[in-house]
Amino acid sequence: MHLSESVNTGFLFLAPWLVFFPVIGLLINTLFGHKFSERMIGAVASLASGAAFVVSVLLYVTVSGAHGEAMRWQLAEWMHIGTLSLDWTFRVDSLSTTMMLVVSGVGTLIHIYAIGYMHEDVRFKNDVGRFRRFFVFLNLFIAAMMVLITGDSYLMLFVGWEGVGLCSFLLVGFWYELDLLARPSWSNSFAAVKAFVANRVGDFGFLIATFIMFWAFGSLQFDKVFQQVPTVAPGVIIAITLFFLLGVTGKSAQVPLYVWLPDAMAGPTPVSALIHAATMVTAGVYLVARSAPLYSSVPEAQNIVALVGAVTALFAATIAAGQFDIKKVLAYSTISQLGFMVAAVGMGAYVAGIFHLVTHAFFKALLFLSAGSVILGMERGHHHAAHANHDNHGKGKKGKRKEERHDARAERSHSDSEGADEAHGEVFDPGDMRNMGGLRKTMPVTFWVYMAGMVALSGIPPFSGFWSKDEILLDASMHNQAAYWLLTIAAFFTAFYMGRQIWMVFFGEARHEAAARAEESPKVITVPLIILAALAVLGGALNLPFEGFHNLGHWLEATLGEVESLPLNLQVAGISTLLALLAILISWLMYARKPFAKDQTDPLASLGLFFKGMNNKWWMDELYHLLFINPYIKISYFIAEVIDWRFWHDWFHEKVIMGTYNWISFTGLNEYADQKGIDAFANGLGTWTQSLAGTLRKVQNGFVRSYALSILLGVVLILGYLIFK
Amino acid sequence: MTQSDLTTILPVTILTVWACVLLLVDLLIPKTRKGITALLSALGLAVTLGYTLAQIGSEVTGFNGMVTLDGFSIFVNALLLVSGLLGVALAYGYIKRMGIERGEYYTLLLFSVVGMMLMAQATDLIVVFLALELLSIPLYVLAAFARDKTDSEEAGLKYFLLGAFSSGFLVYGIALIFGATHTTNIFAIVEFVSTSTGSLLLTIGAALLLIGFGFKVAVVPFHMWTPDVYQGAPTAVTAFMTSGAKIAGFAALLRVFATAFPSIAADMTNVFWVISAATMILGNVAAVAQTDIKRLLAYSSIAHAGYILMAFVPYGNETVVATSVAAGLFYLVAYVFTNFGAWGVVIALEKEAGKGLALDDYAGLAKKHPALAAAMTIFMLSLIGLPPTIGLIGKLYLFRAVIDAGFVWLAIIGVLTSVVSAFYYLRVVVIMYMKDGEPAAERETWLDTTTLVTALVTVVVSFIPQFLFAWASEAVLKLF
Amino acid sequence: MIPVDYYIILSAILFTIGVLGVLVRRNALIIFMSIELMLNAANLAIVAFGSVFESFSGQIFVFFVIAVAAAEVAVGLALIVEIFRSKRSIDVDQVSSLKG
Amino acid sequence: MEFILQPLTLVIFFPLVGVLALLFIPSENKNAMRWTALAVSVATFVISLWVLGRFDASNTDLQMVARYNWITVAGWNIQYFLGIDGLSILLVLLTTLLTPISILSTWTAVEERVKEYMIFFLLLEIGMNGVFLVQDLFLFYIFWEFTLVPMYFIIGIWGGPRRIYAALKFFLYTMAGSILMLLAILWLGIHGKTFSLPDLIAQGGIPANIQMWLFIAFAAAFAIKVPMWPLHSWLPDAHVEAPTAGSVILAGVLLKLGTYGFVRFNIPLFPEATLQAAPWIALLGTIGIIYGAAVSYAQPDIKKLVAYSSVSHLGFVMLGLFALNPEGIAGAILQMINHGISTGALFLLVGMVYEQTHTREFRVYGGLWKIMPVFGAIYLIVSLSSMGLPGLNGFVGEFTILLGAWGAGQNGIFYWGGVWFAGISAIGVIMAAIYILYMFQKMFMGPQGEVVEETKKHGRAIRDLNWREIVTVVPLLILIFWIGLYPAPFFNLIAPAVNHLVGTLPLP
Repeated sequence: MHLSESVNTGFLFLAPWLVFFPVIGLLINTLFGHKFSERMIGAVASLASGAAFVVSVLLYVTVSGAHGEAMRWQLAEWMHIGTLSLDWTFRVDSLSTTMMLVVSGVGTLIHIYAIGYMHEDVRFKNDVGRFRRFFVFLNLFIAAMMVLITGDSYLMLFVGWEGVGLCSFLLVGFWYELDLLARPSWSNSFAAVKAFVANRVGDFGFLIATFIMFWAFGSLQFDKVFQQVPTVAPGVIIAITLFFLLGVTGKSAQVPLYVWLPDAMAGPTPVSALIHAATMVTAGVYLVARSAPLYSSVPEAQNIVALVGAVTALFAATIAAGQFDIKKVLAYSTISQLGFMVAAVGMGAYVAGIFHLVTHAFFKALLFLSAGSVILGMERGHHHAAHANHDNHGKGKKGKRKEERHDARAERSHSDSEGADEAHGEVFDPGDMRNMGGLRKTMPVTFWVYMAGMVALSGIPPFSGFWSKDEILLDASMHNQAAYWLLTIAAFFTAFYMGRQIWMVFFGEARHEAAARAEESPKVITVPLIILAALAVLGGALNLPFEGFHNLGHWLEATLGEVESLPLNLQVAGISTLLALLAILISWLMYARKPFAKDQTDPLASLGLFFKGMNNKWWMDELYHLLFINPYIKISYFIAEVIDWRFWHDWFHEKVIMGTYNWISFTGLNEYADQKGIDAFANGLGTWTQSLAGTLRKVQNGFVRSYALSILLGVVLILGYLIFK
Repeated sequence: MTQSDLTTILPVTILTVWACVLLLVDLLIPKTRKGITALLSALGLAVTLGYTLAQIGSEVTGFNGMVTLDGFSIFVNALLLVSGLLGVALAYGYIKRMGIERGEYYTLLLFSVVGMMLMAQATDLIVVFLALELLSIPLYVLAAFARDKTDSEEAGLKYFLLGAFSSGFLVYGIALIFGATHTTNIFAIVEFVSTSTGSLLLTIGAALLLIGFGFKVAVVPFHMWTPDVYQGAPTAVTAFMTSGAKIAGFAALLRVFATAFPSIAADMTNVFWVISAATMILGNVAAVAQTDIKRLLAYSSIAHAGYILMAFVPYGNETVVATSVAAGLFYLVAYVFTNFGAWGVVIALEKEAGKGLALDDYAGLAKKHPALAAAMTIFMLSLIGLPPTIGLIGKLYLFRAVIDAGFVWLAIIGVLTSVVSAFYYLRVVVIMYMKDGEPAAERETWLDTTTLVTALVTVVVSFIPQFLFAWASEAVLKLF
Repeated sequence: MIPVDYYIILSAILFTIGVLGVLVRRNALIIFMSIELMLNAANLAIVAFGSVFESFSGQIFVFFVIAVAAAEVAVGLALIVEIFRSKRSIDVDQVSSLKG
Repeated sequence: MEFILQPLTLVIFFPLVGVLALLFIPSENKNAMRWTALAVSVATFVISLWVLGRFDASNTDLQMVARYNWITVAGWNIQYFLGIDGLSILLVLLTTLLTPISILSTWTAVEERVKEYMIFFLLLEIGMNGVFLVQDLFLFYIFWEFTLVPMYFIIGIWGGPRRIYAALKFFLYTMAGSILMLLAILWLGIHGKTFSLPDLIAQGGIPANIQMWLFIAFAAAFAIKVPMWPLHSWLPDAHVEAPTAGSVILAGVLLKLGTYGFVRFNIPLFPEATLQAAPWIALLGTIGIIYGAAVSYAQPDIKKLVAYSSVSHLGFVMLGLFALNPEGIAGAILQMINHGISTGALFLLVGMVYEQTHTREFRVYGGLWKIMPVFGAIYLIVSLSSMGLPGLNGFVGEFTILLGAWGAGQNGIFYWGGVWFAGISAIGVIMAAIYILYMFQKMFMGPQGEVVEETKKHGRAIRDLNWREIVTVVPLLILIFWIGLYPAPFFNLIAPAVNHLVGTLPLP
């Protein structure tokens, strides 16, 4: 092991433990988990994640001591062949420390939250044994994410990059036999496959980028690549950066590969929060920020990245405004916010991008977890309601909950084949906002933390989202007008759909019995929510746009190079704040002034086709099916069945080649064996071998005299040759 | 009669005397114990073999150059005696089982071996003729040995008529050669030819001789008797015939042509070429359509005669002939062992009244008698020329020698026909291993021993072929 | 003295007659006789050559051939008798159950 | 004795001990036969480890050479010539590892004619190791053809309903290909006066136009074996009909004989022809990758799917080999091992579930993960390794191959093909994800499939893996992670030999 830096390395040696701790956690749970209680499993997993957080903090301390200088810790050799030379080297610098703090910090909170959430979830879905698996996957995710952000080369980053993709697949497909409403279905598993495949499309871009990079730079190691940027033709770098962009659009759900993220909400809520909002999806942003020297050297590529981000931000925001599922709204919101980040890093505003990444991690995790809490509450409420209908004696007394659940489970397993919810007479969607309303009263804690998230996301000062988003808008206004306007409009939509959501979920009257009977979640769920809420509210302090406060900016400077620390621009901030407030006002007018009623059509429907488009996600899924998926299936089936099988296998090889062979040997012989007799044989002759063999058999007729003739024939031929030659 | 005369014919004499004595002794052996005759005849063969092997290296000529005992004849004699032994071993249980057990069987076999040995030793055309008849006549009788079976009778008659017919050509050929060269001694013929211009009479005579030998070794177009006779004759006889007669025929062919007729090599080479090619093609192609194992092996023996004849094609080319003929001898050895082994398996499966000889009767053999099936597989592989068997090595030597002599196309025909042969040989294997059936096989000590020994030789020699080839090269060295 | 060529031509004619006899006749005995004719044609040639060359080996060879022919007769006739016993015929075309 | 105790001779022929022992075990005693075969194959594995221990990776020459004259008269110069180097050592180890695993996997699957089965397996091991270790072209040909025989019987006797057809097809195709190779070998041996591969390479000097013909002749044999598109038609039949262990060995080792042949013979023997052929082979490899992946997706039969995926995977190997740079070739060699491990393991796993359900139609599966959690997890890992997930073995190979191919494209090795081959092949990575995940989804995710009820109807309940089955796959799982995370020891074994090989090429 060698140390690349001569500075005091402090706790650097702990870097690999960022990965090892979660791995140890998952191994313990995998191998011994079947003997553990749920609490124990959760504790092991959370401790593993927590340990990673502690390591992150220690590394932060170390890196701060070195003023953010990059430090590298080589763990082992990896691939050394030809000129390719890659090691398992961990890179700790200000950027990766920031990321690892977010990942392990938010991650640990979500682990804890998940103990409570999954406790209920596995019971509602009737497979208690799967509790353990969830935490194994979650730890695996933390490990993969740590590899991603601490990798010292693009390829090690890629390991984490695909690793988190795998975790995403596993966790989206966690309830692989169900659909969103817990009915037996393929839909969740399809969502999982879709997530992985879409990511792989992006990874294809990533791979190509690494190939070009390797043969242009001779290395995939960050420092070596960045040092040579001036010596490499810009065209090559443009190619590299654009292929990376394809990877980014996959991982960070940007246009055109974003389609997997909304479906990924099939995963349990903590997954949506951790992976599909706070951490994994920001990997693309991290990649661009990490590649800052590359992107900064090619403005053309930067513009494209910024536009992709901006377009995504607006496009997803419009869809979010038309959704009824509480998690879908958040999912499109995530896509939209990721668009903000990508646009930011695309414009070279790396600090702004990372800043937004951090604050977004706080408030979006908060929102998702709160939404999860809402859904749990709704499920509980629905359960009571159903049970009340079913059995008038058991009216949702707290003390009886366990028993009731037990009964319900028995009932469920009894009616498994018919589908769980049909047993209760109706299909109930606990995530549909049209079923909610008035939850403010039944779930007060959730309501307040949700509000915190909402204001942060909407960009209301002085909450965290305001500061980070404003910084992006400010940068955009200076670098890229088109992106600026797109983002500003997106910001308007953001505030609108968040307002719409809040009004529909928490205000007004309960539109469903379940909402009326909803219950607040237990402490194991609410405590992490409160912590996250605090972070969401105060997160802006990380990088306030005032002289002497650009903490994050200065911190990241060591890694990203000189960054401009812009002061607050009142014009930009003013416009965005005003728009946000206006949007919330409009949403209030539409959804709260006259509370949204049961079975009411959405007021937005008056927009006609525009709303339909928003509601149907602009038919992108259908378009993709039409353009890519169906053709792919058709082409593969065509190749497989027609070309490969019927033509190549059956016709060419069976008929032509094997047929000829059979002709020559087997068919003829078998026919002969069956029919006996020379005539039958003669009829069945097909090939020259057969006919020759047959002729020979005829010649061999058993008559001595013809044999003698043959001898004479030989004599004549030989003598004839010798005499007349 | 001088000392050298006696030494020259001593192996033959031992065996002849032994056979005559056995004929008498057999009268004293009760009908039920004819096995003793078998053992005694085997003993005779073994003693002669021992003596022959002891003579390796010696080189004597007797009876005014009519007979010789040189490296070549010792090699061939040894091989013949081994064939005799294997023939006795195969016959031991078989003729008992088929109800044709009579003491004469072994005596006839011994006489036939004597004829074969004499054929290898003959250096005078008169002796060649005598030896040829001495080997043939007992074989005619043996072929018809199962007197109550019409097939056997038919085989005997066909063999006899056609054999006599071909002897007619042989004798006439000798007459013409005599007319052309004033002598029947092959050394004298060489001498005569070297001092005079070649005559058409000699060429025709040589061609007629070739017909006589060609009949014995069964090459196209003198092969037509082979399938019928091999099928009709008792299997143990067939096994012996396919090997012994072939060895003797080739030995005589080689000695006569290589020693006496190098002068007409240019013409004869073409003839040999065509015959060899035609034999390989016809034998293998015709075998494809066979459903009776005996006929299949009969055609296979024709095909192999073609391969062996390849070795004689370049017989006039002094630079390669030694290697080529050595390769031929090696191939003969390979063929003899493989062939006996295969016939041994056939005998094990044969039932009374010609049952158990169809290919389909081999279905399921691998399940019922795995060792037998494995042995048969080895023999089939060897006949195709696949490793790890001696058949491969034989073909390698042979093809290479032919290629070196410049007959590339002949080698290609050889390879291609080998590929064709794979079809029908492997069919046997496929049937044994992959079809279901209930074959019953006779397990008898001598038979099993024969099969085992031949299988072992077939495999083991393929790993250490050098010594045998060296011996064969040594043996033919003095011929040219 | 009659030139040797005449003997040779005669023997060739005899040999041809013998060959044709084998080919055209169906009676096993006659076929056998034709074969004997072939052998004797050869004998004639050898004797003729022998007398021209004033060599004994030719004459000696003829004796051998005659002796061998006698042996063949013994075996051959026995075979033919055997065939006659089972087939009641010595037509060689009847003896053609082995074929193919 | 000295002859027998040569390490390489021992590796090849030690299974013969098992064959002999098996011959003397009575047919009723099936377990004794199983244990004997297992013990002997494990012992062979241990011997191969001993070879590994004696192997000096930094030495690019052949090592542990055993060289004796075999047929050196009549113009032939054929030797018993064994040697091992970095190109072959991993393949030998793979063979000796997969054989005991296959034997273990048939513990309960084969009840009929156990003796012959085990004998054929041990014979097969002899043949495969022979191919990898032999340095004499003629002997190579013999071992090459010899491997056909046991496999022919294994498919033909213990295979599925159309086994005879499949066995024959397998046999004929490979045989047909190798006839041309035989001619080329004979030409080389006669022309060069020796069959020794190192000597022939050292002699060199084959005219370029003849090189091309010889290259094609060798390639014909190898390409059918690989199988390269479009010569793959025998593969699905053979795999579908073969018994589980047969498929494991077929996919795991036998297909590698072809790719190994290219790197061992074609490239060093015919360097000029290799350079000319590189773009064409790379083109076929690329087509194979895409085609195989597309066709895999449309297969209803698990084994067929995996068989076609082999076409795709081996397309990668071919692409890497003919990139002709160290990255590509080393990656290809490692990928041969990876494919052996992953696809071998996949076939093992398919066999395990097939043994219970008796159907390979995976669309009737579904939801198996719930019933078979351990199996599901293992299957997932193996599938992921097959689709090249970073951190698992498949990725290391695929990445280095594609990296090499991209470099080759840039450096003009592929002429007109350029970087397109690598670029298009990389799409195969996406397509692999599609068919692998599709298979996994249809088998393990979603609601419980009909097959569960069907199986119950036959009086069996689907169970998770038992200990024997887990033990069977665990070594492969360990390798999947080991190569994926720490391939350095493997690359270290390969690299010197590969660098040496590339050094001998007249690269532009």
